[in-house]
Amino acid sequence: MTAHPTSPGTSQVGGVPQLDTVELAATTADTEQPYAELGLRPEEYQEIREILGRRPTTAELAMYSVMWSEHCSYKSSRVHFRHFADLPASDALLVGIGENAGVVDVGDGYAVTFKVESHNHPSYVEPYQGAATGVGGIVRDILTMGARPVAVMDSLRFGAADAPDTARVLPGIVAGVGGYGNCLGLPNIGGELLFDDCYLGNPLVNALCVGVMRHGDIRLAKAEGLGNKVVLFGARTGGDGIGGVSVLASETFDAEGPAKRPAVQVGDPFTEKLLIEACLEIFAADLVTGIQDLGGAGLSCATSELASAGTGGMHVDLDTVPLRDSTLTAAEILMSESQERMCAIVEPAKVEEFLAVCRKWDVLATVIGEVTDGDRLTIDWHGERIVDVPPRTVAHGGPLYHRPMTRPADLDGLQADAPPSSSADLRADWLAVVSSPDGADKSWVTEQYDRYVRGNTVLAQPEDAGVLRIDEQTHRGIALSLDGNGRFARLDPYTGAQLNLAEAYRNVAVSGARPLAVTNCMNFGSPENPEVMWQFAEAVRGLADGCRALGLPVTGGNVSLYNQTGDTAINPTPVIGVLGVLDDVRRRVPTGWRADGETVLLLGETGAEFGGSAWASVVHRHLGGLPPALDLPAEQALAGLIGTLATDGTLSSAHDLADGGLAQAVTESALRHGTGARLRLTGDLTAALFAESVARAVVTTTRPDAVRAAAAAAGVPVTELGVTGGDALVVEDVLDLPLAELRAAWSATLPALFGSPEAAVGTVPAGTVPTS
Amino acid sequence: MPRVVVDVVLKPEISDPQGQAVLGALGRLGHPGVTSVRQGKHFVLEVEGTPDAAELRQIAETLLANPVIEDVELHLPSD
Amino acid sequence: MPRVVVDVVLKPEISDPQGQAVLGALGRLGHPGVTSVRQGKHFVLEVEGTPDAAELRQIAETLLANPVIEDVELHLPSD
Amino acid sequence: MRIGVITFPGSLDDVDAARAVRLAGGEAVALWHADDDLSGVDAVVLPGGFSYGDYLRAGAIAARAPLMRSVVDRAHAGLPVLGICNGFQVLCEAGLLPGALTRNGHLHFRNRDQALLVERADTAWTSAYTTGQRIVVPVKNGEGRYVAAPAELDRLEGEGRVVVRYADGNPNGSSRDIAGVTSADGRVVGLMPHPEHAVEDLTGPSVDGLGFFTSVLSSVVTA
Ligand SMILES: Nc1ncnc2c1ncn2[C@@H]1O[C@H](COP(=O)(O)OP(=O)(O)O)[C@@H](O)[C@H]1O
Ligand SMILES: [Mg+2]
Repeated sequence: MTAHPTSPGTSQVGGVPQLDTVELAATTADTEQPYAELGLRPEEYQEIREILGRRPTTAELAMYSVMWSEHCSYKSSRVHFRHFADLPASDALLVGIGENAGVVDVGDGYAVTFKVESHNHPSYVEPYQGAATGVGGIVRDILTMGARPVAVMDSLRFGAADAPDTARVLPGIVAGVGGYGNCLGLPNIGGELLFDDCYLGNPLVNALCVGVMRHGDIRLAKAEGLGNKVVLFGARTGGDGIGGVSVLASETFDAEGPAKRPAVQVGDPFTEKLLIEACLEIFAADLVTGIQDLGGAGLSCATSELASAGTGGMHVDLDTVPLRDSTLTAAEILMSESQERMCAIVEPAKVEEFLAVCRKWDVLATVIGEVTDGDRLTIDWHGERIVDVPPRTVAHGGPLYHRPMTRPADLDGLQADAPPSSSADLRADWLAVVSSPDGADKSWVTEQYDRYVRGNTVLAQPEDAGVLRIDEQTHRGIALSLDGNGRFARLDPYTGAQLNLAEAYRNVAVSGARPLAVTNCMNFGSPENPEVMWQFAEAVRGLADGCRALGLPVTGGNVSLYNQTGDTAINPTPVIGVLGVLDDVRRRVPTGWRADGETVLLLGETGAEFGGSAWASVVHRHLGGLPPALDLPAEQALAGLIGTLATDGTLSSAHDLADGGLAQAVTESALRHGTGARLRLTGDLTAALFAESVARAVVTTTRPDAVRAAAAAAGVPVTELGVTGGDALVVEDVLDLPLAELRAAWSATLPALFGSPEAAVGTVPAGTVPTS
Repeated sequence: MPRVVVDVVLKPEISDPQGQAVLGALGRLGHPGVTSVRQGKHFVLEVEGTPDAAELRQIAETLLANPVIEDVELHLPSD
Repeated sequence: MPRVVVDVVLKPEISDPQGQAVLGALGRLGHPGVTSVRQGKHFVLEVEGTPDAAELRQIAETLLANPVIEDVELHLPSD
Repeated sequence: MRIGVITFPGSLDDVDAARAVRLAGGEAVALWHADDDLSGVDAVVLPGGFSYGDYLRAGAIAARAPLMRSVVDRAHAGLPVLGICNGFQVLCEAGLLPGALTRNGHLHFRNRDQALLVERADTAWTSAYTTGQRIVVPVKNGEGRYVAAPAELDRLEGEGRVVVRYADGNPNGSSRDIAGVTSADGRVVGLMPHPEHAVEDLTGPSVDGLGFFTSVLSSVVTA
């Protein structure tokens, strides 16, 4: 084990290393401790001393430092979460914010749990493993709730598509997301891939996992029952990732990347797959009273959270922890973020059966401690007491900051700088938008993901939402969409967050589902910058207000701060996941056009709104003005209308309008199965094709009158656009785009940038090619 | 503890896209002097007691390598 | 043509799921004498002219291996 | 008709294979890799996935599982065995089928809907098709490139051992577009594409894959 800057070793007394025990700490108040190196401020260190009534031991200091890091304690962001907590109660919400993931009732006794989490900084340092372990971590959160994980999604953002560092990180990140999820047998059903200069040097990797269980199967992370055993199971503990996620995610990178370079974790999806099957068998046999995954802050987090959520205390004998490296110190064992580990609370009478299930699945399982009376978390090492703390102070007693906030000085200027509003060449602009890296065909990425495994994927990328069947008899299903738009949030974080929510909501609705609940991942710059903090607070307030208006609960999420290179923060990037339910998945509505002669209708109203649009960005390299006006009642009306039309089978297809406006949407619908259309557009053609006005969808039907009647009843404006058919997209008297030309432009972009998958020779440097 | 090294390489007639990819990258990065790259696997085994050469050869040839496509080089501690 | 061999191995503190899986299989197949397996990559490069040790070291350390998680052993023809 | 589906540690498409067996009208019997006996099943499916993480080589460690000894013995006696993707890799590693599956030529995992030509419609698993029939089923693998020495490939072609071949593009660089092969007696079949993912309109690109599972039901009846 090489010495690590953030790993405190044993203390030196008179030049002789001596184990730092509670006893020793009580008598050596003046020993200097490397709290600053561990990321703690002087007043935080002082507070730990006050809590304990003495200085912390080396091991205690390690625990507090990782648990009080920004990543684990949410010390800058937590005060703003009251907006979510203030949302009105929802009948559908079975478990809310505060657990590993929220749980939602989807009917027929089924419950669904879902959550999105970031792994931005680790993926920058080691793209493949960073992204892979990001997927692994979120899957364990879902498993911990008692659910079988059934699908993943990924939202990815990179710097300019042609930047050298994008070529370094993108292939590895995509391969890592795929490598881990594919090997776990989880279909990838959707996500995002976007490019913007602001993410150069700080790509965003947000992964979502969704799981399904019966209502009665919900598990919680708590240690209860005097004498119950604490069982650590899964991979051995090693020296990888000590202080990794927590420290890495709580720090700004300069141009050279992170100052401290923590050992990176290597994921082992095979072990995680065994862990999943073992856990599900353990749950089915009712062998645990509480369970927690080990993620950021490892054992420090799992033991202190389990103990603080329970009724008693906990004692752990650290010598029993199976190690991969016998030279690890106690503090290192407590801080290690080795992957693929779980911690369970098991009644003594059930321990043997628990261990037998683990043996069946080749999963290493070890009793490392037990639930005690009293209210202390105590840990022994080599026969000495090295930790004796009130667990709540470690898990939840972290500092709470009210960081200063100021509206960005450049915001007025930015909002006043409206983009151009008229296209000089509609045809050229159309091709430019759909062949831009953001608008282009994403199959270079999505073909690296298994979408079929488990046999319940009804819709997956490039559809608007991923749709899964959860019951083969009743055909009950769920829909999920994950969306963000950093440009809108940059121009107005409050409205931008709501626009992101509206887009995810709309995506779920147009697939025929009824939106039910929300998760989110807040990706922002440094909270120490008051302008960033203002953006964050505004986005949280906006998301909460949006959820209130739509009647949706926020079930959980994740905050990733310090996303910036040097002094330059990324665009504020809330990534919002919306979950919906379909009573019958056979009624799902796909985006693609299949048949000739169907009527193409536009639902909703279009204005000349170009602020933050893809068209302004691609064609004019312009970011300014105001984002499109929000209209949540119109979103609800549209969602309700499509829900009705889906149920009675009136729609052949529906596709929401978002980035790139109508041009992007009809391109995707036409190319899905190679069916063109003849359209007639009136009025302002630039707006008609490229504006990003909200609450709109393009649908096709053989019964336009039925759609018109239902739309009139729902108060949704309808415009007839034309008829499907032919091998071109034609806008009468304006332009004619043969599908072959359109497809060539749309599908060539990513292979040209990242290597044609047909070529025998890849572009990935060998160091990033996994050896499997 | 005795260490045994086993290198597994693809038979010459089996194409090696990973080696090809590395070679291509080397060319692009300005190392034209490298004219061929083949990628194989490298195993380091620790063995208790005296390694049994026959047993290790069998492990190398039947488990660590697939004789249909791969060749093996065994390096015993005495080598 | 001179042949250069580069072995890339995981740093000792990095977990090696592949080596673990092989070790597990060896145990089940009746080879308890093997107590540890680590799996790495084995590259065989052919070089035109006299190999330039510094250039090859750079290739090995930056392209063939990921220095965040791997170490490199370079075997030049003279070795 | 009882069709066994083997679960190895890391098998993933075992639930899908069992569903396909049921939809075809058979009874799916779950088999566990560490058991010794095949529970008297009439045929066996080795499903897709990443047994043992595909560490070492895809299928290599699973091929040495206790249950595989029974599979090999019974296959030599004519038991119909189908290996899909990882199952195909296991059958090659176990020596029941010739050749080997290696890292895709483009080095990526590749999932797409793939056109195939059925070249042998007289094996235990393909009698529901007609020779030359074109079907579309998903392909998804990272190590699906079929290789063998050129002379071996010539021999296989000569013996008519290629069961399915990729059409409209080769997804992984397999030699001679080979997607699946059979044993000399036509009872053991392995293929990289996933017929079990093409058995329902709702979830697959087609229902073209169902024929593999209906075929074996009639082959067992007539055997
Ligand atoms: N942006 C957010 N919105 C709502 N809930 C959040 C957000 N960020 C974090 N949370 C919630 O705070 C709790 C702690 O989060 P976290 O420490 O990331 O959990 P874990 O360690 O299990 O991943 C969880 O319940 C999580 O859902
Ligand atoms: Mg958790």
